[in-house]
Amino acid sequence: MPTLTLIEAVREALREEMERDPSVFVMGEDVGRRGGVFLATQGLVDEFGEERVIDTPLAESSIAGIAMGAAMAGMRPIAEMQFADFIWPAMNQIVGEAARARYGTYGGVHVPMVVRSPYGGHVRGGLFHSQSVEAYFAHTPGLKVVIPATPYDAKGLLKAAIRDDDPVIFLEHKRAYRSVRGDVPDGDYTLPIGAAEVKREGADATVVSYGLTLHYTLQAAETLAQEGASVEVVDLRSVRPLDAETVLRSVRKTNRALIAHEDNRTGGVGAEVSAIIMEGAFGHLDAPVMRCAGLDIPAMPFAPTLESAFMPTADKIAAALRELLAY
Amino acid sequence: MPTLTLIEAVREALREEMERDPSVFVMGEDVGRRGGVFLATQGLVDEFGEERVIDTPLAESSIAGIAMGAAMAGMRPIAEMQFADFIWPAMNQIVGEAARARYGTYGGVHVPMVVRSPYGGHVRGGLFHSQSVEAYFAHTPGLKVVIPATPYDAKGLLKAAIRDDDPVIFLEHKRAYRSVRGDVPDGDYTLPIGAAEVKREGADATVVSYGLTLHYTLQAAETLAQEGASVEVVDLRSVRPLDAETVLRSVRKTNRALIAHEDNRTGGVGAEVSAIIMEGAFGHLDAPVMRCAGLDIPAMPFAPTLESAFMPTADKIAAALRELLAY
Amino acid sequence: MQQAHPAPAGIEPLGPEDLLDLYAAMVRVRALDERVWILNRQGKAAIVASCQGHEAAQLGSVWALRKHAAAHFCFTYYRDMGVCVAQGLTMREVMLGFLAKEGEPISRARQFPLHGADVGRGFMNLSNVVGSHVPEAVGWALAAKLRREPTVTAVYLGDGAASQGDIHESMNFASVHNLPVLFLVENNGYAISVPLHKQMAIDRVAERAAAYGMPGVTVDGTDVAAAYAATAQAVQRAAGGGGPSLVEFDVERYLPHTSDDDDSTYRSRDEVEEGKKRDPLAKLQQRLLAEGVLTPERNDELRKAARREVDEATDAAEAAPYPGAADVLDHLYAADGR
Amino acid sequence: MQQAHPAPAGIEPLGPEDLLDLYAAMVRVRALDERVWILNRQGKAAIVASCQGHEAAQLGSVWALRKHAAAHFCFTYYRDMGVCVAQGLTMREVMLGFLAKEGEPISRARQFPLHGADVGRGFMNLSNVVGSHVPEAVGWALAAKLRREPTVTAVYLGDGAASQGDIHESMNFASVHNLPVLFLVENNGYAISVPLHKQMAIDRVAERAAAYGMPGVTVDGTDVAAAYAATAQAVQRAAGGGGPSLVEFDVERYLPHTSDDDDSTYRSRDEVEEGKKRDPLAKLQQRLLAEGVLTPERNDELRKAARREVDEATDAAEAAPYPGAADVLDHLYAADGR
Ligand SMILES: Cc1ncc(C[n+]2csc(CCOP(=O)(O)OP(=O)(O)O)c2C)c(N)n1
Ligand SMILES: Cc1ncc(C[n+]2csc(CCOP(=O)(O)OP(=O)(O)O)c2C)c(N)n1
Ligand SMILES: [Mg+2]
Ligand SMILES: [Mg+2]
Repeated sequence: MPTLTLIEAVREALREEMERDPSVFVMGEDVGRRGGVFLATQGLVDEFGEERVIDTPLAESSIAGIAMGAAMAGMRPIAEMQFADFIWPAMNQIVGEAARARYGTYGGVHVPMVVRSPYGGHVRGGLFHSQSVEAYFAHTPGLKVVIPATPYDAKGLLKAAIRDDDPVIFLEHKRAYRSVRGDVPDGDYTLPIGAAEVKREGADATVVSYGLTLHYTLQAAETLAQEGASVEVVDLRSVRPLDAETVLRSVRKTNRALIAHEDNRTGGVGAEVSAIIMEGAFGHLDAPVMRCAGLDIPAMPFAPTLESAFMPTADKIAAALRELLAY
Repeated sequence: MPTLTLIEAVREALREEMERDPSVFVMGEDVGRRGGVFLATQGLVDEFGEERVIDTPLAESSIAGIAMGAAMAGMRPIAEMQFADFIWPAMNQIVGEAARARYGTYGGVHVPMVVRSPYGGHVRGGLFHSQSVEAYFAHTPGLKVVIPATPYDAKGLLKAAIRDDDPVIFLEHKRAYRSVRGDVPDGDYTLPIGAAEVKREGADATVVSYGLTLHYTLQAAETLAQEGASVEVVDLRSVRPLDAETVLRSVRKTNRALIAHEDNRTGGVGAEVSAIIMEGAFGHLDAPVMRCAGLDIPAMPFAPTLESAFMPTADKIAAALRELLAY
Repeated sequence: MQQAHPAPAGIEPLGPEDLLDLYAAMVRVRALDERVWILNRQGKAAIVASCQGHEAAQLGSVWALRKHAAAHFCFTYYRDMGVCVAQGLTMREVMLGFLAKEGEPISRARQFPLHGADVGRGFMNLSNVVGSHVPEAVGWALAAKLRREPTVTAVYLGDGAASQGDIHESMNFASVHNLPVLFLVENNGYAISVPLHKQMAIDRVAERAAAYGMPGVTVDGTDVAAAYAATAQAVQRAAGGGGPSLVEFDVERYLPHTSDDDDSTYRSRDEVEEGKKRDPLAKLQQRLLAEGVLTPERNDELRKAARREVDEATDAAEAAPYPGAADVLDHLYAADGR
Repeated sequence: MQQAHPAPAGIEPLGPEDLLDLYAAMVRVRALDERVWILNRQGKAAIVASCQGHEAAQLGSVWALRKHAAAHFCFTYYRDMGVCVAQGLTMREVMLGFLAKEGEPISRARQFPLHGADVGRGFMNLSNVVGSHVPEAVGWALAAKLRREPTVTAVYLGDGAASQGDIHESMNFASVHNLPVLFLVENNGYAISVPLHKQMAIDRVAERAAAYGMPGVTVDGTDVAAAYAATAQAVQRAAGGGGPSLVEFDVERYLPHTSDDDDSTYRSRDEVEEGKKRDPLAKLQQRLLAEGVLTPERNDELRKAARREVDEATDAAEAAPYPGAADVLDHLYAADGR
């Protein structure tokens, strides 16, 4: 099986889906000749032409809104937000409009659109090229929010997102783009949106994570293994729908849970996971559910020292695990 | 002491602050002659003139952005978003810009701006005039999010918000505007932002709530009292900063907690409160923390039957309390 | 027959039959609009935004779309009852919407009246967030272009909406991609209480068209022939691959913004009375009577028939139950469809 | 002295001393800009957006603000190193920013280079979200008007930014309220890789000004005298209560968008070479040498002094430590200030 980086897996999914279905097209800033600033769409304009790979003006609200309109008319647009930090001007079109179209018309229209965006930091992106934005969209009924951690998941989930009949926010971690490699089968496969996956089995504690942090979590689990503790790692893969079953099954087995994500702690996805565990596994808990997350500051500062202070690293996750296990 | 409705308290706070400080001004759609569509700014243009009560074009992003710019220049703008449902076009200016200005300049500038907005439903507002939006802003470091439940709190907290040196999102429940009355002292007083208040003392269970739902909660507590249970009711008053101390003190006493809010359940403020209780009062809990919240659909449908189905009413809160107490 | 407003080059003026058709449609819409306002005052309809004063613009433009495009689709806003009815929404269906009753076809009473979608009948009005539908309409037009379909998309918006950033972005994108879309601005001089001069420093929204390299024109939107002709020209242009246009209708809103509004604090009664003199229905009636196209008897019949239709629609809607809540979670996602 | 670009009516052309001053400033900025690009290639500066090609527009406009407004304030964007330096940011401070070192004065190295605020020295660049600063600048101008302060606010933006909805809303509000604000567009023909014709269907951003009833003009932004004169006229107008203006500078970006970009996939080398012929520094040097305002010796001195200053700034910044993380939570709210 070929080994790909995460961004190569994204590119392959885009290319294969555009080949498969003529209603799939890509729009966004610099997605054409430039192939996107991270090169996710590299080569697509040569293969599919300018009609299906549209370089838009710099205007996120209309990128989302126009994609939405085309989706309602039967196309399958993939709108790229160049960085997740720049998704806010499109908030109304995504949260106010796309998320409600099906519900508000009793199924009269629907929005098979994907909004792809590189998110996250630890790439010296500073306050405005590093943000995690998933909690805002995970709170929004009508949206799906997918965050793949591995190239395999990225390809299968992106294909599923493109074929999904509802709006999907597809978040790709910038630092994972080239640092994370993995086996990816050639050709077509999809993965179900809304199914978490146990990425490492363990008995003493569960860590629920996703995205780049999943990899830091696996490193921490490895460290803890060397210290004699067996840690199970659940990769949510999508934060809406959120696979409560898989989380609860794991916690009922290990009786301890930590949630690790890069997004700010307060009101992050970890809060919802903690509440779900509270509601579904209260009687099984030997310790309070803990959270290891990004600092509660507005995204990630630029200086490397400050950036590191922000990040939930493998070391910090390991430390949190030790605290959890010692409770 | 005079008895005012919630909206009268808001209006009084606006008027007194504009009198007190010439740098305070109001801008928004229809805030002038019309006095706002809910009449929150009624009479202000007559008293303070068109320069300080600015009817803006219909454009929320610039309403927030222009207010922010004026605030950085030393003014104290109060920007009205006519309905909270229409705040999304301003998301970037609020969440991306205003919330980060102080942090991103190491205190070089700051944004003493208030964004006031009527929120919430049960007023036949349908999908786009009923929304609760607080969770999005409560997740955002750099913002404060205040939601008064009573006229007394509304006046004191709005004055505090106007004098606050940081951006405050001030959410006023539309149904509470005229249905909630209460004593409000004449003249000047402020209340601290970030301090919850125990609105009813009790011993058997705690309900954490805010906004209109606080009143439904008080009704439910009364019902439960008649059934022999003593319920304590904590009014958060601001959801960022969120007064964990007061919540935990109550839960450590009652050993049971329910969170009640009108916003959608998944990823709402209730999730964060549940996680906080998990982390801070795990050993005190006799039952899992429960949530009674709005349905996970995109805001509130128009038909009265559907609207009622959405709402966390006093009956539903009472039912949740019985379940909690029976655990 | 006298032609008060000569049609632009290449546009055949409306003949007597079309004008009579349009008149009948306006009579129906007016009767319906007046009734829902009354139902609001009776506490039965929660909210009403009247289209009185805008009918000629709404109906004239739909007639132009019908006659000059092989297919068309309308993105409407709350004030566009005329457009919805012209696209085929029945009075009964409209009434079910105002009373939020079971059977309402375009949102199943989840939304405000006239909000929802009916793709089959070619219109949608998804949301109350003013201006948000404009990029969506441009996306609809983009899809038509990509699929080589002959649809002309029309998006209706008010003068207030024109201040939104989304409109700038939409008009810009539409012109860069030469899309078959019409921006139809119903300029009634007010965004709720905010008069035009507080909304913009120019006189006409149409002056903005040049900023996107597209044609822009302002016409008397209370004159159905003028509204028809200006739209028809824009439709022809779009259908022929000429790209987008902006057509601005100068209209009157002589009622309050909605049934929730009280306009007495911000509009003089004189101004309102002046506005009523431009009533499109009265103007067309006068013209058709004067031209002998309409007889007083036929006029009476039309008006009576409309009232009867409104009565029946009202009775049916009043008799219908509210929707049950069992399906309140349905149609959130594809998997939730029932 | 020959006047290549006659100044608009009422604007005194720049004299030899001013031109020499401007030239010296451009030499400094260029030297600094070239060095940070090198530091990026050495792996020391994480990100660089060069202002090469834009210097005449940036410096000429600041000179106009200085001379024609009693006070002024600049809202800049990432490419505006020239504006920041003209407003008083020292080379050492700039370098601390590019290397993200302790002591960086405008964001304390929390932000990208040249991002942050320095209210004392009259500029700010809060964010990387393109276009977001434009309404904020309008708000700053509104505050000046409300407080009866004589400040003229200038907001710099690119051609790409002009597509954002925020810019429409801002220009509209500024014109409705007749605010003392200048929209200064540095049009280099590209938004990263997207050329102008994919951004707009018109030739010039300045054509948009009419949509707001404000004057709009396009000038050769590689000619410092032209940039100065056009801005000066707009400043005079704003300072005199005449309201906002749009000034568009036709400039060249002959380097890649930023140090992260590779422009070879979307720009021909010929086009880039053409662009370099409009190098504002070379043009001004040639003019001043030809006019005898600058001698070759003085030119050498200026260039050497600039290099020396850059060397010292670089050494100082390289020697400085990264900021400690103890204060990473500070200045989130007023209460967190230290
Ligand atoms: C984004 C947004 N802001 C505010 C409102 C509240 N609102 C509803 S209609 C309206 C005025 C719209 O005026 P215009 O576009 O001229 O349409 P008209 O009602 O005059 O036909 C306002 C401010 C809204 N619905 N959406
Ligand atoms: C809202 C937003 N969208 C996208 C980006 C990514 N981006 C940064 S600069 C840029 C192009 C800006 O072009 P222009 O305004 O012409 O300025 P120039 O770099 O050419 O001077 C883009 C797309 C961003 N920073 N902000
Ligand atoms: Mg209007
Ligand atoms: Mg550019």
